[in-house]
Amino acid sequence: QAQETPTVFAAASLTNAFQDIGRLYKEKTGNDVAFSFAASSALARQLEAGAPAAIFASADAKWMDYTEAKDLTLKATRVTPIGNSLVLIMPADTAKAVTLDPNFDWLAFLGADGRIATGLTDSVPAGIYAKAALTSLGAWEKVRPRIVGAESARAALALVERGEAFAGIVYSTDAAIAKNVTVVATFPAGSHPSVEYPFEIVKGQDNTATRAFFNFLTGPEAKAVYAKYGFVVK
Amino acid sequence: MIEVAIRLARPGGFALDCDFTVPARGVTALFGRSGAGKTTIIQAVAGVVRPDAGRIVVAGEVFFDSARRIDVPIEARRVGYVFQDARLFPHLPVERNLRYGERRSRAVERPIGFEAVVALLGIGHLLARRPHTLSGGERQRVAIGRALLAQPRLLLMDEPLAALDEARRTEILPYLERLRDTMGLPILYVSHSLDEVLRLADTLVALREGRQVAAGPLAQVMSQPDMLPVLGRFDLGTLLDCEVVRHDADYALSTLAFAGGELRVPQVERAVGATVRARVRARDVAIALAKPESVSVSNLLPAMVEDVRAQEGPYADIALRVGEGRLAAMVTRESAERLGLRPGLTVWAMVKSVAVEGSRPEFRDAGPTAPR
Amino acid sequence: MIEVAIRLARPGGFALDCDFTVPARGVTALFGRSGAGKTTIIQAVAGVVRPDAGRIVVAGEVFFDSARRIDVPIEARRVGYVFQDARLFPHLPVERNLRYGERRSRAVERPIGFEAVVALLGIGHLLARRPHTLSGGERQRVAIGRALLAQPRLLLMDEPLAALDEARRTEILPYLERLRDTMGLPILYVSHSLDEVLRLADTLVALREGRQVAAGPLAQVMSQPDMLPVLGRFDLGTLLDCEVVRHDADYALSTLAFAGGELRVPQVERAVGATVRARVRARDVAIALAKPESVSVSNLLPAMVEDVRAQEGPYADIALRVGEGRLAAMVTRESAERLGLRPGLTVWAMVKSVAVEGSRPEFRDAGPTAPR
Amino acid sequence: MDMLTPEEWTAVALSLRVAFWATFWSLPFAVLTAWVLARGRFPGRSLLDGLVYLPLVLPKVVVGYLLLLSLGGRGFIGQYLDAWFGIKLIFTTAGATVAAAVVSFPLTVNAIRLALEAVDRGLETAARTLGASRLDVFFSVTLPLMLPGILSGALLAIASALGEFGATITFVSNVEGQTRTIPLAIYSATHMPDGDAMALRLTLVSVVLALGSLLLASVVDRRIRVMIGRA
Amino acid sequence: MDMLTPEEWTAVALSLRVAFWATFWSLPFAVLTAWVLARGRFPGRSLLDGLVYLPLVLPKVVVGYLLLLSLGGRGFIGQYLDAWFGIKLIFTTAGATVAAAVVSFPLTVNAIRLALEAVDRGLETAARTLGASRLDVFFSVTLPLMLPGILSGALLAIASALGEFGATITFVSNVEGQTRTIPLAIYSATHMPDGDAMALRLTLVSVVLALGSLLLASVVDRRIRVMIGRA
Ligand SMILES: Nc1ncnc2c1ncn2[C@@H]1O[C@H](COP(=O)(O)OP(=O)(O)OP(=O)(O)O)[C@@H](O)[C@H]1O
Ligand SMILES: Nc1ncnc2c1ncn2[C@@H]1O[C@H](COP(=O)(O)OP(=O)(O)OP(=O)(O)O)[C@@H](O)[C@H]1O
Ligand SMILES: [Mg+2]
Ligand SMILES: [Mg+2]
Repeated sequence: QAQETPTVFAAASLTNAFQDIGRLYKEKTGNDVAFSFAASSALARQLEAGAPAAIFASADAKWMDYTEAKDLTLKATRVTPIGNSLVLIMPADTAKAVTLDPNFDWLAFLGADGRIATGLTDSVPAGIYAKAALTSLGAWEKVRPRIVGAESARAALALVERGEAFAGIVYSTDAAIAKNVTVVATFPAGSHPSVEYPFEIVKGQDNTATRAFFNFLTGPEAKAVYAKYGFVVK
Repeated sequence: MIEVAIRLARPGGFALDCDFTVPARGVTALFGRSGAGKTTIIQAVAGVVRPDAGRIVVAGEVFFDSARRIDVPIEARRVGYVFQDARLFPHLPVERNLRYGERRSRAVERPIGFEAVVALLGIGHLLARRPHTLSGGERQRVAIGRALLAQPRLLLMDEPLAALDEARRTEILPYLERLRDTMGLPILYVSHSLDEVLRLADTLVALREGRQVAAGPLAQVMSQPDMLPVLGRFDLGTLLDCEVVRHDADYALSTLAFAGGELRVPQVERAVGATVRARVRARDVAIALAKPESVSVSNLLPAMVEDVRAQEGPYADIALRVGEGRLAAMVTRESAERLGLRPGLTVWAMVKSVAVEGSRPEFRDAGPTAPR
Repeated sequence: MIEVAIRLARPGGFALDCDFTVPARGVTALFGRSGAGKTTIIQAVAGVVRPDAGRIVVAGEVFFDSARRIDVPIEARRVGYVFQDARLFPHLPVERNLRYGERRSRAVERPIGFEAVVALLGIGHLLARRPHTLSGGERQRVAIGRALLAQPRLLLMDEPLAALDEARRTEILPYLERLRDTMGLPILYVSHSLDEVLRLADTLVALREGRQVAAGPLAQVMSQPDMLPVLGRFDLGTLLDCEVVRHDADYALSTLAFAGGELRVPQVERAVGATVRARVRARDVAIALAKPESVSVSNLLPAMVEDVRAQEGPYADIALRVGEGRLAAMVTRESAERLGLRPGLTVWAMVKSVAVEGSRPEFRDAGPTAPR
Repeated sequence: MDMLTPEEWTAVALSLRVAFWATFWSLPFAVLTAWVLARGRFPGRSLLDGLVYLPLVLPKVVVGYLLLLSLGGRGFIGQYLDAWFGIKLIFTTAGATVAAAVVSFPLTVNAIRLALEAVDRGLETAARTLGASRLDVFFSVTLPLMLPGILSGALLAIASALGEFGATITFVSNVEGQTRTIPLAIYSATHMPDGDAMALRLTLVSVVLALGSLLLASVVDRRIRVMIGRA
Repeated sequence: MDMLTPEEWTAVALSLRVAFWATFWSLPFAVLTAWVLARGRFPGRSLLDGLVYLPLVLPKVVVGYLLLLSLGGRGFIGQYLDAWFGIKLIFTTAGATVAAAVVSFPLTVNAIRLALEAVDRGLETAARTLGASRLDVFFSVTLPLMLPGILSGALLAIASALGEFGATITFVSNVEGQTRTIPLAIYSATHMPDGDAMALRLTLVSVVLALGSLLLASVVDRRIRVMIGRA
């Protein structure tokens, strides 16, 4: 069974979209796909340890570069069908519209002890992008003590939902599934490296079954699903 | 008074049902075979087990009363309990074991001194040791000391001396007697040694399969014929209440007067005029038809045969009247026939040895030896 | 033979140093005060503690030899050990406790039967019970049964009967005697009861503060004057090797002959001609200057005073020569003076009571070797 | 049956299987290790002691990573497991079981060890004088007397296996029906828009399972205590 | 001193502080809980028993989330903690300590309970006949005799606090110098493609800390055992 069914390694943030796509694929072709959703880093290391996955969908170009460099995934198959945008969110009841430019007074915005929740700024992709964006806006050093880094964008979202954090920096896809949260601004596209989700086929797994699903992932049905969950479809 | 009237059933069939009232002074011995319920009674008095129903009152204080729903907590009963197993605290050295109860007693009420107890029990050299390094007897001695130093109002002792050697036992017994006498500390005492019981006890409660067979003053219970199977025939004898008449320091002898005459006994540590109890075993009484001359036996008493009862085996029990008192004697059936013993015959009772309760001089000077 | 020559030092100052060889048949009693080292020796023989140096050999099998680095594991020694504390397995009912060792013995070598042991110890009604529901004496009886049923080659008993009542004790003792006699099961026996020791033991090892004071055949050790402080004066006496001369069924008496004459004693269950051991306590011997007529005392022996030794306290020890034999007597100093007892005087010894030990002719010849 | 979706039932069943087998397989080793640590006298005992506690001290993600490095398909042990015995751990329920077992091991060992140390050695000695070898003594006396501790250790193992997340997801990934236990399903649920309800449901299931095993354990415990006379 | 970067040293110091205080504060409660569970006879005991084990059974992330819900600044308890006592847990070291304490609590309670159950109740009875009240008996007899178990429980608490990640990051997140303990730092490192060296260094530090506390514990343990005569 494991041989027949390709296993797809996907970043946890792709959970919804890929499960929907897997269902569509099954309806269309009758074939199963298995998924494993975890942090891109964990998945990359599992590939390195010989995990027999067929496709790797990373939430982060760096980890795809890593597997490529280790000759684990096929560089030639790389596609980047979707991206994400970075947004500033606030609890719905305290939300106020802001304009993010280098003149924005973050400290006045945050008040005496307001905090910004995001992913871990050195390891969770959303956090890494948030740090880059704040740096390019010249606010990083000022804001840094106010940053709380969560274990995932979802956890950061929870802090904002609960009103524990004054604001949060997450993906627009995260914001879309949240309750009681308002997007108060979107970071300018130029303020951070573009958020990309590169997909590649794992070395030695380039068979017809894998190919079929890999192609389906970039097909029109899939793109409709990505759009539904708020991804930037390229 | 100490009133114990309790019922208690154990899973497995054992049921305790006893009801006795004994004086809250002196020593009350609980006597009975293994499994008779002695420990259970002691535990109920200490509050360690709760009877199904009944009443326990010690010196006017109600410890337990199922009808009135009274159950005084263990620690408020202030009973010193020497357990059948020593139960020393393994985490405390011997000295702190000894002091455990002492520290918890009221400072103004400490008639029992640490030094005295340590010296008595010969445990001075063990004070710094840990309980698990002690021998069986050493452990039991420390347990006795610990219970005494808690300055109890009532002492419960469950076979406290069984693990001790004769010499140590004979040192501790007089001390217990002194406690009993000078401090009026009542003692409930379990022992399998009839010697100990006869020596210490004022009152005897005999148990058999959870029921009390007899309860009352020692002498009275001892003379009940149905006690024979409980006590064993060889230890039968007569208890005599005597008065100290005079001391003879040269020979280390004392003279005691009882209803039937006088007895010369090893010196007793009592003032002239004091009352002591002497025990004469039936087998220590010989009978002569004429007054024997020049014999080493010092106590020759004119007597009259009251009753001769041949027993199975080689012996016959002879009941003698000596003055106003009585003495039991045991001789072989052959001797009884040879001498023609019959009721009404006038004879001489030769009393070879007399055990006097209260300190025995021959052990006094031995004193507690402090090894090393 | 059982050879025990070991040294062992304990933290806290105690040091054991003993060296004795006793026959690997019959009962060897270890006697000494609390803390003398009795349990330690038993433990060394069982393999529970390892001596610092020395040798332990039982019936030719080397259990321990520090020089040859031999240390046989406990379970291979096949000794039955009745511990001072019962040590029953709390997770097994009484019956499975009893069978624990039995199941581990070789089926072909089971001379000791389950039913017999259960009946003897009176524990039939306890078989289904859990150890923690047993009374102290019941526990000890089960422990004895468990050790016996392991079908040991050597039995180690550490105060096995201390927790038992007189009646139970008198039932178990003859059984132990039978084991000893019929199965040749050697027993190392610790007891504080001189009565028990005198009754059971063939050989006596006396200990004092870790050192052996004496070791050898019971009678020989008992007559050593330096044993007085170890054994206690009241129990001093004379052991007589006697031959059964005739039985008198009517009076349930037997007549024994010893070197000094004849003794009338309660009937002994031995054939005429058998050898038995009789013990006469010094305090059961009275002295008369002339032959007393018409007294109930059956045993009157012509004797000669050999020695008179006044002791502290009221008593004097009298050594008597009776025919070819000897008898010890104890009278008050006053009586000794009154009668004018002195060496050479011809007197009559009145022996009021004689204790006869079960006879063991088979051990007589195998005399234990004296130590060192 | 309608309370949970089929995927959720799969996760629950998987969790139970993993918890059961992890406990089942680790117990004997835990007993052995506890025994060696409590009774053994050999050089390196302290080191072993330390090693046993490592999975507790390290972040579970690190434990998972170390498992990956050693037992993964290319790991220095894993490759031989595969080549010689055909045992594949990565992606498999067996691997999830190993992760759970490793993480709960220190807890189990600790519980058993405490129980073992409370066993009266005098009883063991008594058993040996009755002819039982060391091994026999262990099985007939020591083991029964430490049963409450073993049970307590097993309960800890089951509980921690039910809650194990970090090492599992790092070592064997998050594959439905193979390695997606309840905690991993909860994790996945939090990444879905409608996941909160699912997360809550699964959390409640965890609680129910925990209370259930606890109840079972306390019934067993009472029996054991009655049996070994420590009721 | 050059082995670690200043931030790493900060993480190490913070971890030690959190582990120490989490253990320090939870021990008395753990002893009390263990005592109540082992000796108490009251309705609801089984429920309490179950509650104690919950943090073990639930994924640590869920535990952290529950802490957030209850003790966060807007949590149903947390808001009063703040309003009445000025205690803020979220995003603070105190919060990290609470998370560590909660997660290690079942382990500590279990160890102490096992030790408590091994205490001979006959000794407690003996103490009471000597005039000691229940409370006095507890402190003078029971507590000293269960010290090995308490120590063992403390060791487990320290170890699991050193390794705690999921509940901490979910409850108090990662605030530099406040809540960034070693596991959080390691977690971050493992998620960076070039973080292996750092992860390895910090893992080694964890191991050293664990072995250190173990060594300390075993020294203390030996003393305790000699003291209570169970050497
Ligand atoms: N583990 C130990 N550490 C230190 N001393 C010990 C240890 N075990 C026993 N002792 C000491 O060794 C001596 C002999 O002990 P042992 O148990 O052999 O005495 P015993 O003759 O059996 O006494 P008892 O009749 O009281 O049982 C005692 O003084 C005891 O205190
Ligand atoms: N917890 C219990 N459960 C069931 N039966 C018990 C329990 N405790 C004691 N018994 C039984 O109650 C009876 C009386 O026990 P107890 O300990 O009072 O006897 P004892 O007279 O002290 O005997 P010993 O002289 O042997 O110590 C015994 O038959 C014993 O088996
Ligand atoms: Mg008793
Ligand atoms: Mg001893």
